[in-house]
Parts: sequence; C-alpha cells; structure tokens
Amino acid sequence: MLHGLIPEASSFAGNIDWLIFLVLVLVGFWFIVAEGVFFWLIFRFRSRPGHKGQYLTGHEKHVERWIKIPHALVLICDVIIIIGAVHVWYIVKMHLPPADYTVRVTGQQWDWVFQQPGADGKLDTKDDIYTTDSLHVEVNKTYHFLLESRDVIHDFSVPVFRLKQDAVPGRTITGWFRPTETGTFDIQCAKLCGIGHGVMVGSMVVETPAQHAAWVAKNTPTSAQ
Amino acid sequence: MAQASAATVHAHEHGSHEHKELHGVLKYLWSTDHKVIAMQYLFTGMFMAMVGGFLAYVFRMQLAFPGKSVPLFGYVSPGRYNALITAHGSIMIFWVAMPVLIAAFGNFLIPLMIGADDMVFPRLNRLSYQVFLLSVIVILSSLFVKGGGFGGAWTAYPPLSANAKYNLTPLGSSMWLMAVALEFVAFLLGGINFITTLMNARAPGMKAYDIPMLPWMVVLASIMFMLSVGPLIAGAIMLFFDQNLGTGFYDPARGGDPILWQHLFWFFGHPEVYVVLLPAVGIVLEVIATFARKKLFGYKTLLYTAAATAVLSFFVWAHHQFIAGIDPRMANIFTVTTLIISIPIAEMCFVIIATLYGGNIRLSTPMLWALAFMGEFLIGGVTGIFLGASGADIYLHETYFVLAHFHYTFFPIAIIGTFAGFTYWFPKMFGKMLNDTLGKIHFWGTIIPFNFIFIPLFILGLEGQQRRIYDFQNFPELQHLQPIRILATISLVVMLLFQFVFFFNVIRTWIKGPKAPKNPWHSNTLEWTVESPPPHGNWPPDQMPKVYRGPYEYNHPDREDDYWPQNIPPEREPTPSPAR
Amino acid sequence: MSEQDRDTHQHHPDYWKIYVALVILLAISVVGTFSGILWITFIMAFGVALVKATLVAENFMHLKWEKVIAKWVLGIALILMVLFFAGVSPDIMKDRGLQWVNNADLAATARGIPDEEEPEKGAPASAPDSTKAAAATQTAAAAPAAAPFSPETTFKTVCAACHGPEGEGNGPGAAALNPKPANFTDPAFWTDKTDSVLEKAIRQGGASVGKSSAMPAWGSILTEAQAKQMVAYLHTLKGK
Amino acid sequence: MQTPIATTRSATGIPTGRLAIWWVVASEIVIFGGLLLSYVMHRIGHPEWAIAQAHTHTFVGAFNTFVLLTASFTAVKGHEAAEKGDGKKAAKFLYLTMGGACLFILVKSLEWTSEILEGYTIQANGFWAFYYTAAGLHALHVIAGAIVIFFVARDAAKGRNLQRVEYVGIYWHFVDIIWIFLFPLLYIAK
Repeated sequence: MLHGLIPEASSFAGNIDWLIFLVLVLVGFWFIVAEGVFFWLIFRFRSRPGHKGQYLTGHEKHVERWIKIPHALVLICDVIIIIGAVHVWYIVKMHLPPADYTVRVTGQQWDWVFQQPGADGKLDTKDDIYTTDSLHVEVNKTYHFLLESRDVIHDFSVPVFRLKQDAVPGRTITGWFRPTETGTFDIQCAKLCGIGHGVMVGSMVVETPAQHAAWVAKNTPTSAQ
Repeated sequence: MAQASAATVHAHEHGSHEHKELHGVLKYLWSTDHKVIAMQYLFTGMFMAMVGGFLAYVFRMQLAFPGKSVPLFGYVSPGRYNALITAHGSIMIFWVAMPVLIAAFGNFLIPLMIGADDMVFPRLNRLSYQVFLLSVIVILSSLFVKGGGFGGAWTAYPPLSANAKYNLTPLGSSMWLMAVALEFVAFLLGGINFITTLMNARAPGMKAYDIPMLPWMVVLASIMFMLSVGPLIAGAIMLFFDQNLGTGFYDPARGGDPILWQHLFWFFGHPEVYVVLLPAVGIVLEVIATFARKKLFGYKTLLYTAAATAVLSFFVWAHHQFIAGIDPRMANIFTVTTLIISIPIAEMCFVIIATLYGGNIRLSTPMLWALAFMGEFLIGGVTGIFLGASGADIYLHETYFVLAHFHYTFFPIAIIGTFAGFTYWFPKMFGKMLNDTLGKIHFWGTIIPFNFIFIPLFILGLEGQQRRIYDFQNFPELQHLQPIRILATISLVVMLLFQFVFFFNVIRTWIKGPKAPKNPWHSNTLEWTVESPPPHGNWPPDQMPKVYRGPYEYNHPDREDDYWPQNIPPEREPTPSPAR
Repeated sequence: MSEQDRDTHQHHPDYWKIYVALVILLAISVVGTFSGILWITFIMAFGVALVKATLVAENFMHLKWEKVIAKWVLGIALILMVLFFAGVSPDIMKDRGLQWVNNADLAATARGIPDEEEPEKGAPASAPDSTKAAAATQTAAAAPAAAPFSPETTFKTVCAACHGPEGEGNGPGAAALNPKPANFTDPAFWTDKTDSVLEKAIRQGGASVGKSSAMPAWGSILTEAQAKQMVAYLHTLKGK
Repeated sequence: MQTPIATTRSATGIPTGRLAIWWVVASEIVIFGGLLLSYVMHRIGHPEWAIAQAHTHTFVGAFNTFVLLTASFTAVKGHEAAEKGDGKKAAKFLYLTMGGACLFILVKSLEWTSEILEGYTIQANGFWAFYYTAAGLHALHVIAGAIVIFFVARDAAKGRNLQRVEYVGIYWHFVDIIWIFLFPLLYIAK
C-alpha cells in the first residue's frame, strides 16, 4: 500500500506494508460507516417546525441492536488485526534468520559509527572497517546488526527497509535486515538525542557483490593486508 | 459510589454559608468560591493556549522555511527548536488541556450540577490553584534561563534529560521537571477535592445514576490521574536527583536503567491521555443531549464503557515503547491490550452517534463544536489502531503519522471540546449571550484549516518523515516533501488568525452582550436553575435543590415541554419513570 | 463533632495487645537475620512485615469496620502496583532477554563481585567502549589500534562531519551549531592553542577546555597516542 | 470561614474528611509503590549491591521501627480518647506521637551522618542512591506528619475538630506501614 509513497528495499518491508494495508482496509471501513451514519443522522433529524424528538432510553430492542452488532463486528476486526500484528512482529523482531554477516552499529551524540567485517567476513577481527557516515552492505544477504549507544538513546531507522530499533545505552540489541534493492538510502536517527539530532544522517549503500568486494578491498585498513 | 446508600444521609443541612464577603481585587485573587477558582484556571489555561499556539507557529515556520528568521521570533537554532517543541508539548497537555478541561469546567460545574454550594474543601481548592500558578511561572521562566528551555521533548527520556552534558540545558531541564512536579501536586490536591465532593456532597435524592455525565467523567478522570501519577512522581524525584545530585538512577554505567523512566512515564502517560479525553466527552455529551433534545442513548452503557476505558488504560502503556528496547515478547501482550481498549472507546462513539437518532437537532454554535468533536475524534481514534498494531508501529513509530494521530485526538479534546463547553456555559458563567453568527464564523474558521494542517502530516508520516527534526534539508529522501510542510504551516497561520474572531466575540459580549436568562438552552441539569452568573453559595441555604429524576429527560411522554429539569417535583404521583 | 462520626465508630480493640504483638513480630524479623540461610531471612522479614502491616491497617486504621468503598480505593491502588511490577520487571530485573543483553548490568555485576570470579585480567582492555562487558564479548575487543591508525582517514570519517573535510569548520553538522566548530586552516586559531589543550578537547570533549560542549568526547574511540597523532595532523591543515 | 453545606453531606456514609484521607493514602500508595518497586527490580537485577547493603545498621533500623510502632500506638490511643470527646487526653497522646516522630528523625539523621562520613554518599552506588531517596522521602512524610499532628493536637486540646485526630491518625499509621516495608527492604534483605 505504501509502495507509491516509499519504495520497499528489504525482505520484511513487504510484510509491514501488507499489515498497514490490512489495518487500513478494516479500520477505513468502520470509519466511513461511522462518519456516514453520523452525517446522515444529523441531516435526517435536524430541527424542523413540527418535528419532535423521541424518548428512547437505549434499552429498546430495535435500537439496541444497532449498537450490539457493530460492537461485535469491531471485536472481530480487532482480533484479525491482532493476529496480523503479532505475525509480522514475530517475523521482524522475534525471529532471527541465520546471518551471512554481522555489523556493529553504535549511536553516539550526533553520528553513527559502523564496524563492518572486512574480507574475512568475521566481526572483531583485524581487518574490520570503521566508518561513520555510510554502511556498505551487499544486496540479498542477511545482516545481523548489534545496536549500541555510547551516550543517550538513539534510534537506528532506515525507512526504505521499514527498519527501526532504539539504541539504548548500556544494552546491545540484535536485529536483522536483508536488503533486496541496490542503491543509497537514508539512515535516520528516530529518537530525540539533543542538539545534533537533525544532523545524525547516515547513508545505507546497498551494492552488488562485485561492488561490495571492491569497496571492502579499497577500505580494508593497510595493516591487515 | 456505585452502591451509594439508597437513602442519602439526610443529615439536616446545618452549617450555613454566610461569611464576610471579600471586596475589590481580593475577591478575585483570594476567593475560595469554586466559581472564581474555575475562572482563574480558565483564564490561565487560555493564556497558556495562546503561548502554546505561538510556539507551534514559530517552529512550523522554521519547518516550512528552514534557516530563515521567523517573524516575531527570530532565528531558530536546533537547540532552540528542541526547546520550542518540548515547551509546546508540555504546555498544551499539562497547562492547557488539564487545567481548562478538568479544573476549570470541573470546578465550575461539579458543585452546580450536583446541587452543592461549593467544593467540600474550599481552601484546599484555592491552594491547588496557587500551586498551579507557581508551576505556570516556573515553566514559563524555564524558557528564558541560561542555556535555554529544556529540549528533551515532553517525554524527557534520560540519559538525555538526566545529564546536562547531553542536553546542554542544565537549568532548563531541572526547572521543567520542577514545573511538571508542581503541576502534579496541584492536580492531586484538586483531584481529591473533586472526588470527595462528588462522592459525598450530592443533593438529596440524587442517586448515582441521576448524576449528569460531566461530573462523572471529570471525577473518573481525577481518579485515573491520581492513581497513575504516583510512579511518575517517584520517577521525577529520581530524575531530579540524577540531574542535580549526580546519582545514577538512569545512567546505565552506574547501575541505572533508562528504560525504567520510559515505563514510569508511560504508565502515567497513557492514562493521562484518557484523563483529558473523558472530561471532553462529558462536555460533548451534555451539549449533544441538550441540542438534540434527546435522552442519552444508554446512560449506563456510556458510564460502563467510560469505566472500562479507565481501567483498561492502565494495561496498555508499553505500546509507546514497542521498539524502545523492551523485550519483544512484552510487545505482543501490549498489542492485545491496546486493541482491546479500542472496543469500549468504539462503543462510546457509537452510543454518542446513536443519541442523535430520533433527536430534534438544533445546530447552534455549541452543537456544531460538539458534533465536530465527534467527527474529528473518529479520525484520531481510527488512526490509533495503526500504531497499536505492533507490526505496523515498527515503521510508523516516531514519524509524523504518530504526530498527526495524537493531534487528531488532542485537538478535538483540548480545543474543540473546550470551545463546545465554553460557548455552551458562557451564558451561565458570564451572564451574557455570545453572538451566534460570530461563533459560527470562528467555528468554520478553526475546523477547516485544522484538517488542512494534519491530513498532510499523515501523508508525511507515511513517507517516513520522523519527528523532532528541525530541518529536513539534511535528509535526501525527505527534501521533495517541502511543499506539504509549507501547506501545513499556512493552514496553521490561517487557523490562528481566526482565533481573533473568537476573542472579539467574547470581549464584545462582555461589554455590551444581551443579558442571559437562567436557562437559555432549556436544559435539565441543576446549574441552569440558578441565576447567571450564579451568586456566592449558588442557592440560598434553605433552598438547596432536591433531585427527582435523571438529567436527560428530554421529550418525556408525560410532559408537554420537551425538557424536564431535575429539581421540579413531580406534580401528581410520579408515574414509575421508565428505566433510566 | 458531627454525630455521623460517633455512630460509625464503636469498635476499639484492645490496642495494648496489638501493640505488644507488633513489637514481638519486629523482634522475630530481626532475629530472623541471624539464621544465615537467605530464604529464611526473606520469609521472616517480608512475611512478618506483611502481618504487621495488616495488623496496623485493620486495627489502628480501623479498616476492619470501614465501609467497603474505602477498601476498594486502597485495593485498586495496590492492584495497580502489582500490574506495574508485572509489566516492568522483565526489562529492568533481568539483564538479558530475547535479542537484547544489558551489558552495563553484566559489567557492573562482574566488577561488583570480584571474589566470585577471578579478577579481570590486567588493565581494562583498551576496548573502544567502556560499556563493553568482558562477559558479553570474550574476543579481544579490537580497538581501531589493531588496524594501523591513520589520522587522516579518522579526520575524514569522524571529524569532517562538523569541521569539514579541509578543517575550515564548515561541515554539514556545523550549520546546526552555535558557536561554530573550530577552523583549523585559520592561523588566528593556532595563536593561543597548545597541543595538550587540543588533546584534552579531543579526548574529553569541548566542555572540558571551556569550549562548546557540542564537541563530544572522542576518548572512547581515540587513545592518548591517537589523539597526539590527530593534533599533529591538524597542524598540517594550518594555512591550507 | 464557615464550612459549606457540601462538606457536611455524606452520601457514602463516610464523613468527608475521612473519605479524603483514604484518597490521600491511595495516592501515597502509588507514589511509594512506584519508588519501592523500582528499587526491588534494580536490587534483584544487581546482586552486587548486597556488598554495599551490608554496611547498613540493622539494629538502628530495628530501633527506628520500634519507635514508629510506639508512635502509631500512641496515635491510636489519642484517637480513642478523641472518640470519647476527651480533647485534653487526645492532645497528650498526640504530643507523645510527635515526640516519637522527632526521635525517629534524630536516630535517622545520626545514622545517615555516620554512613555519609564512612563515604557511602548518595552518589556512591546505585544501592545508596535508592537507600537515601526512599528513606529520605519517607522521612519527609514523617516530618510533615509531625507538623500536622502538632496543629491537630493544639486544636484537640481546646476541644475543636476532634474528628481530625482520627484523620491524622490514619495518615500516620500509613507512614508507619511504609516504614514496616522499607525496613526489611533496605536493612534485612542483605
């Protein structure tokens, strides 16, 4: 549903968009029904000469039905939405698929510091690459990210991936994403973190395997060759 | 309350009400009359609404025309931008919505509507306003101290709010916290007064289900506030010590935990939004019942759904923290409870809409505001489901979608609901009738631009624009959305300009408006049985009203008038009035 | 004394007996601490506290003879506290959960109980981040020192965000800041600056040398030696 | 200032003053509940705080508990006297309660000074932060209680507003109950 507004560039973006569309359909229906009945009643029972109001205590059967039925239907819609929400939540946040690479993302006041595995693909080894403004990843590879913060609460957010997770100081939070589109996308900080919150911009550069290998080779720290 | 003793204790009404009458200015500053205190809260709340509105104008201009100097303000640096949004959020909730909706309408109407001459503790009532005034002074002066106002948003998440090294506003953050704490104390004192007055000081003959909706809702809101604010007061003490004594309650390196504050805050935060919602619903119900000339559709259904919402609101708080680092398994529980709470609210809306069925609707200004509340609040309620569903919240959290959602709930509550109540009770409060055409111009001039501010913000939210960013030029993917931000800002300016129509209408009516009769809208509740404006002590001590029926007996078959005030004794043997 | 109060309150239990019971219970809870077995102490302490609290509430506060509405008021407050504990404890009480580990807690616990674990080996590893718990990541925390430290790349990646690629103080972040970041190419900047002041500014942040506190402390990324190399690199920017 | 008619009404059967005090106690339950539960959660999350907690003096805490229990006893005896209309006797008991409060504060301040001199300040460690905050908030409530008891006792001595002796008693017993839970939490759970 969001496709027109923002591209889907990660594997679970589709699931989240589907859920938003499901909620829109169910909730939109009830919204239109309620507003429709609302405006119709205002017009139908507007004050006119000779028109007199009725006395209803709300317990008359024919009137009460009009509340009981929508009440039950809203309950059913809510159950459907709950199932959809928990399903998507399980896929994105609770279940970690096996990772091809692991990166460490550290938020600090007003910049992101990325620690990426070098050519050996292992984190915390000699050939790790430290960058602060862009995270270079390979398309169609599953990445785990270890999210930390050095000072205040930040939020690692990549809108096109539909990825958003707070970085809480003192905690290491693990999440995953799997890019499906190449290109350069925004990384935002989505939690107010002080004066420089507005400049905490990073770029998520999704490259083809060849480009990525070339980038790694170029940026591996000289000593590790 | 539910099982109030059937025979209300007919303690013969001893304790008279004459005492030396204050004179001159002292009458307005030192009075313990619940009506004067209500006016003090009302005017302070409306002044703070103007302050909050001005802050919104300034930062919306910065968003629409980044980097340019804002007329009437100047250059908006990032630090000042954060201070502006924090002050706007805090002032609009704590110093506009709560004082006007709970304290002003509650103080003025609860004693009048339940047939009492004043609140049970008049001096405690006066003290609560004085503590509130102190909190107003502290929050306003916190904007001008060295380092500027606190810039950590009204949620004040530590470690940003706990450490001056991070928020760079050492004085501003402590003063903000002190102002909020004082405001809590003021509303705790006021709350005890409201709850005890409603529980004990009802007119003889007024049983639990004869109480009009507004007192019920304001007292239910006070109970929710009192029971939810406790942990946050403890949290505020800890945060204050972190800020000033260097303790480490929220500093992870020293054994603290920033997530603790989020839990403490939102355990209060979510009941808080229902604390301001229920009085607004109470006002809207009174206005709709009066102008639709119709009995409320299921008085008990409304009361039970309001109580259910109040209880459930304590189970949902962590839907504000789905992606804030809480354990993902907890999020499932809170998704379920959040969607469950949408059911009583939905039923309340259905019942309000159903009240219009079979009515004789007169579209005067108060009714327009009440109906607009219903129409707009439906959008707010409906968009809440997107955010309550944890899966969708992953994308929508902290975006402008959230901002548009809560403005579609807060604006109907704090502005539309307040104007509904203000225009409805203006004759009773000030003794003069407001001009209806000016009222309608002001109504349409506020409602139409309001939608043109926040519908565009929904679109921005879906595009992934996140909140609290002072300049979106730094984000390549969001630069192309600038025209939408300009549209929202222009609609805000138009809406603010229309407010002068309202001020003109009020001032003109004060000076030379037509005198208001006792019961201009032909309503049933007790406040319309005293003169307007009501004298001190409301009724003479020996003519305190007695209640014979429910508050919404409109178009009753046994009566030729289309209304039946509560205090009129039944002429002949009262026909067994149909089930309430 | 309005007569409502007199008729509702005829019940005065023997306060002496209750007071003596309370004192005895207090003695029991204190004696319980010498049992040495942890759970006995807990049972004694909190069980006794609960009994004492009910005794005081029932008899001294006359809750036993109070109308049920008052019991409901207090009961709801207590139920809410249980609800609060249930909703919050999974995050605060435990130090790990699904997909998250509270390193700070683990580190504090590891530091706090040295006698149980063998003390930490040698000086704290120059882990790039003090909150990295020894327990959490056993691997030798690779500081940037492992890879050869080049001040130029660090400047380009870390400092350029505010100071600009050539150090003129015009980086993208500078637009946000007031006062503006230092301009290293301007000779006037160097007139009153010693190397040690610059190192301190880099490692402990601008505020530590009286400058704008918008300059964060990079000490967690850069060691002493690296800060010296950074200052040396800044000299090369002078007069560019 | 004459009391309004509203205050004399009692639709629930509970006198207005006592009903208000029950609400004050309810709001205090949630405040102290929030603080103590936060402490309990942190204490369970940080077993290493036991080392710091070992430096608290259990006997001083026990003595203070005894002082508060006695003060509670005299407060309820005062209420019994006020119930019988004997203002003088009620005032005497209330002054005893005030004495107990002052003794409690005295013992607490001595205890705190010794701990602070040993270096266990509020900044020292997470446990000490909670220790001083919780016990401090409670001590503030003891002081506030003592002040209110003084005014109520003075009125009671002149036979006025005797029903307030009971209301201040309820508040005082609640402050005692908070200490009954604080004592094991801070002192015994080592």
